[in-house]
Amino acid sequence: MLSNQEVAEELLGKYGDQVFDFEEPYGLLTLSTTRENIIPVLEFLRDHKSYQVNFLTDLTGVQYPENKGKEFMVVYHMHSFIHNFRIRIKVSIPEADIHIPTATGLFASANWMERETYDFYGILFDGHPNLIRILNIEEMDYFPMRKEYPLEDATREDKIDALFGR
Amino acid sequence: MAEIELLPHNVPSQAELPELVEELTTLNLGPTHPATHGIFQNILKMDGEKIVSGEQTIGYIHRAFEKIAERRPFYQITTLTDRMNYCSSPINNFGWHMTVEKLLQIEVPKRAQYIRVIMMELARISDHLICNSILGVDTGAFSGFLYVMQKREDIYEIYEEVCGARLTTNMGRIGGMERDLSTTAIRKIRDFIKTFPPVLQEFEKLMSRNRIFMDRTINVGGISLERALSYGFTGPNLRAAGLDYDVRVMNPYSSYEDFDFSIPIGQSGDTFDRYNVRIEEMWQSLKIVEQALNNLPEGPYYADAPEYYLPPKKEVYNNMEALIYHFKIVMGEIDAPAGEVYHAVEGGNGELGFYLISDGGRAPYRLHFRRPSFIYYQAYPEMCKGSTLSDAILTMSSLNVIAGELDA
Amino acid sequence: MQLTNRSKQVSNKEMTLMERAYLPAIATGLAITIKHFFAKKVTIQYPEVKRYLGPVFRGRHILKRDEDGRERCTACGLCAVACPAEAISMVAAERVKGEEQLYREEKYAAVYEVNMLRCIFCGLCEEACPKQAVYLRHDEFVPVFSDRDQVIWGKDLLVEDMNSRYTREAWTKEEARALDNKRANGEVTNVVPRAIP
Amino acid sequence: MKEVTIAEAPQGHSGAGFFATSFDEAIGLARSYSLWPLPFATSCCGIEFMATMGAHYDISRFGSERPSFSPRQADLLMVMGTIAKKMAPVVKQVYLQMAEPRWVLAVGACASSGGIFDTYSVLQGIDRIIPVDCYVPGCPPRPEQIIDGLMHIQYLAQNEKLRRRNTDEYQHLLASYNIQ
Amino acid sequence: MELTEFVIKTITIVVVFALTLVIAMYSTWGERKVAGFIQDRMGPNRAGPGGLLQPLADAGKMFFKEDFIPALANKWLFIAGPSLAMLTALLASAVIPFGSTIKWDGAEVVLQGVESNIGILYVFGVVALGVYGIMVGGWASNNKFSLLGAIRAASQNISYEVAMGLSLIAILMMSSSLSLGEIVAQQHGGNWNIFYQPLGFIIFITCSFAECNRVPFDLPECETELVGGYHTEYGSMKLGFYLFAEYINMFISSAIISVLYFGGYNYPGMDWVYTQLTGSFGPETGHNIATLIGTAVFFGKALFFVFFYMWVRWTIPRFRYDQLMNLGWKKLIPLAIFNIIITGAAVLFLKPLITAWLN
Repeated sequence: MLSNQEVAEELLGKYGDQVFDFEEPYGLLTLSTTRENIIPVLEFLRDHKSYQVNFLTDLTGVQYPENKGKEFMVVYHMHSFIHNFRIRIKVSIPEADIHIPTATGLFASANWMERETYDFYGILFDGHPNLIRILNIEEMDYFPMRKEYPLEDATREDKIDALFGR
Repeated sequence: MAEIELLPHNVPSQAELPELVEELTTLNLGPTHPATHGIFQNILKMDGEKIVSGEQTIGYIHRAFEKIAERRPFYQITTLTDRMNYCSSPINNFGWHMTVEKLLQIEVPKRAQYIRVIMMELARISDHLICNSILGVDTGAFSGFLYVMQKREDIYEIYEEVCGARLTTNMGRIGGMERDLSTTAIRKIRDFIKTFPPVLQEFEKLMSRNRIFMDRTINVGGISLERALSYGFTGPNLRAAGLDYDVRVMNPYSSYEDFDFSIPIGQSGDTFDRYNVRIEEMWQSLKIVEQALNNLPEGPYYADAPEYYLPPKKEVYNNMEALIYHFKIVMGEIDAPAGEVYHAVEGGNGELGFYLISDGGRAPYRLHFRRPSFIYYQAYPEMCKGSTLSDAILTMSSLNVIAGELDA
Repeated sequence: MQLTNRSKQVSNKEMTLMERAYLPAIATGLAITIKHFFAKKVTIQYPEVKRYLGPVFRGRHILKRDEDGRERCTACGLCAVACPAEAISMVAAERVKGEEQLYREEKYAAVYEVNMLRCIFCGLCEEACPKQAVYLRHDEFVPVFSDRDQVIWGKDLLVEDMNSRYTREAWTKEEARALDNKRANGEVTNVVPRAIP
Repeated sequence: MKEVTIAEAPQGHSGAGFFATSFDEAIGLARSYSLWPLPFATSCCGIEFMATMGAHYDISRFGSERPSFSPRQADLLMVMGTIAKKMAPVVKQVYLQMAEPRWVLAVGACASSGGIFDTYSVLQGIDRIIPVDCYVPGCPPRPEQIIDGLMHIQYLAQNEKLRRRNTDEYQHLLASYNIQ
Repeated sequence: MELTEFVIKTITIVVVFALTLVIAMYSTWGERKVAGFIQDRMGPNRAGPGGLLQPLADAGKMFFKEDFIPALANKWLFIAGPSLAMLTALLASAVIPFGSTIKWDGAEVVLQGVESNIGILYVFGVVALGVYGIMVGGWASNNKFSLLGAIRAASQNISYEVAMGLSLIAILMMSSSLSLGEIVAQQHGGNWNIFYQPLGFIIFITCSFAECNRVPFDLPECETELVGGYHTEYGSMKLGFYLFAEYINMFISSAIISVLYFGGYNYPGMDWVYTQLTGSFGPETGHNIATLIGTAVFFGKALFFVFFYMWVRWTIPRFRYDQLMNLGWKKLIPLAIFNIIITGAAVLFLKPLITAWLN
């Protein structure tokens, strides 16, 4: 069984202050890194002889509109089957420069997850082979998961919003 | 009225048709093709009947679950998860509840955990039943489908006894179950355990060792373990490729550590392996249901968490505190802590993950579903490359891509 | 690669000679299907024969009255808040003098509408109601509509008719559990129809 | 030249004659028992449609068990499940490809009105793009309700004129959806 | 004299024609009922008692459905397709001997549309044409699914015709006649060909499944792959013709199977029945009644095979295209040739031995 401490120390030793904000919410090792380092970190974890954190469980985006300069965040969940060890890696990126390198070179599964993240938040994954919308219609001109856009379909007619605080 | 223009790809005019220089045909499989259960599109480039390359278009039933989840109180998200993988909605349902319980740090009593296990395993059976029998339909054998559908009807009856609905069950609550298992429900589950094996055996007899079926499925749509992992396969599809990864064993939740079951694995990840893995998983699920039912502990079916679990109606009238809790819970004003949780359950199709970020508000700040169908369906062009059209269709149905889960 | 000690190889791709010959498997299949041909049919002839939907089935909505025929609803709005589909809307009104026979509480719903096409029959409204006023009937569906104008049901369709009252074995899940315990212990013997006819 | 006067038809004999009327009825009856559905199943309701086709409910009793996945052969478009805006043009296309007489059954809350999915990506009811003959509430509806819906379509088929599809009213309806 | 024969012949032809149509029509009902019963359900039972009016309802609906021709289809061929399918399907029934003879006014008329001494060749010729209906229709639709279906149908039918013909040669060697009437007459007295040609029968029935495009060889129209296959673009009565033609083909091939292998109108103990009947009703009426019983037996056999078609359809999965071709060329044809050799050897060497031993 791999301990969070061990992995954290190894990563700190390798990347120094490029990995930071170590946390353990509900026992899951969480850390942040910069977008320059994310691909090396992922690759390091994947190819590490003993850790073998080689499964990209999940990749998604989050938006923090109030967090100026770090409005968007891409979250990677990795899993090592051998050690049954999970790790969460976060990368914050500013809205003004919404770019992050793609992980499709490392994991085939990253392809659609990145497309989805792009579709929802407009995060641009540099080097992605086919970064187009995946779930929404091509013609859509905004990124619907961003907090500023409404959820509702504006054409709904049968609802009275005035009732009970809606 | 919203004006919707027709997509241009539908009927090309004579002038637009390409000249007969390239030898490849483009076949548009879907979105309404009968084999695309649920709705997605495959644009296949074909050389005769051989598939040269394929490209998928998805999102035809994109319903913005994640966006809705940001606007709804925690307890209302149940109705969303139900509709994600609708073949096995209780698994989604309880997976979500367990995620919230992890966030709120509620310990669910043993009885509720066992009831959840029973329901989840029944759901797994019904999910695999649909997948395997649809595989049968796609090979042309229709009757087996209707034989096992009768047993699925029995599962629905059990659901109905427990919660009052057949498909979108909404049977869990944060902190436990909505209802306890009634004696009738227990009787029905026992009946099911007794009557299901002969039907499944019959289905196996009809299909599994029939040479036509074996010829159709062996070495069709295979994927190597290495590629499967790279594509993020989990669940039966990964197990068919030969890796015994099962969330129920690796990260036991809801008392799965109490049960004895084995993890079926296949050899080369082809359609026949997937079929067999699913069949065997049904047997294992049945075993789990039996164990859980025999060892069903007595006790409450919900946690002692008055801030999160609705009080009994009687209390609401007589007890001021209960009334306040009732209002707070229904209004969604529970005091959820800020934090982030990732919780995974073994869904019908693989690791179904819930990544929940709470900022302490009434609704999740961000809720992301790790939807197995979405992740592994990208491998489809690679899997059907070089095979014939018929193979591609079997590959698709044995992958068990559920459109609701695919598009979310 | 093996992660646990529980794995079990299940896929046997080798065919025996019998399986190679096509015909034995086909004959087995034919035997199975002909057995079903003569078996008893499970079909429920729906419009004539109705299946019992179970004691907790979530069917059409009803606004209960109490024993004296007064409407129970107090227009607190919890059901509307709890509704994930936002199908319920209501307008509250104060009860005036002389209306005590009509409404149980001091506030009542002057308008109570459910959009039957929006409704997903999840049962959250029934659970949310603190006055046990709104219920999803276990014995009736919402009928089909041919016109979009009919789908919003007002109080005329929702409020219970005192002449044919809606009854249920147990009104809350706690009552249902108690009843079930009694039944398990043999204290209550009346058996409701449950299985397929 | 003598003017020819045409005698007024006696009362009660206007419109189609007896033969035509009973012929209408016969064909209406025939149509109603041979509604071949096009199961446009996108999500949960499609699973319930499988149950309706299954042995317990058996939609074939009404002569509707032959699903026609080709719109040319179908009489009844059963839209089951959420129709997203991305899917809407496809639904309309399928509807246009169907030959007259055609009926549309919107099964379930999503197809009828959007249901709980009041979101930017979901069409709020298919009646925004194609005319719908019957709505079946429920999420998903029970198979009984789907059969109810089918029976309602049967009722419509029996009670409409053989050539209702040529009437002004119907043309008007289609025109309001920008069809033809 | 001449006239009576002509009238009876006309009546026979009309009756054969009508019967084929009615049987095909009710085969659709039968198919749905059989499917229902096999799958534990009721099948159509609302349109008329037991759903007996179901075929009429379908026909009524189809006649009055909008007749649609796709914009880019070849109109002439689009119409020719189903017509051809229907035509060829109906033609084949002409030479099938439905019974022995009817005696009327001194004349003796064979219960057979056309009494031809090359009946089996005729059937083959006509059946071989049947594929054109599918091919033409599928091609004319200008739809990729239809085209794929048509191609599949064409290659499948042509391949399986070879094995089918070869399996028949064994029968022809035994009977040394091409006339269907003669072949049936030779099987009189329980001397059915199935006992001599079990392998040939299996090959023949497999091939006829393929020729009729039935499961497990229904690749040209398999729903899950090609939507509707060659008839994807067809609606209304044109589709009806295709479906109808399929059922007629089924009936015809069932009839041929019972003629070739199961003795046609022969049944065990028919001589005894014949003597009893002629004894009690007189030679003419008795003979006619005996013939009618034979005809009924024949229909019983044919309908059983129609049922068998349906039974198989709802039981087993279908082949893949290349497997179907492999089965046809690599298994059935060698088997059929082997069967011919065995039969030839038996006819040459075994038969004289047995005859000698019997005498």
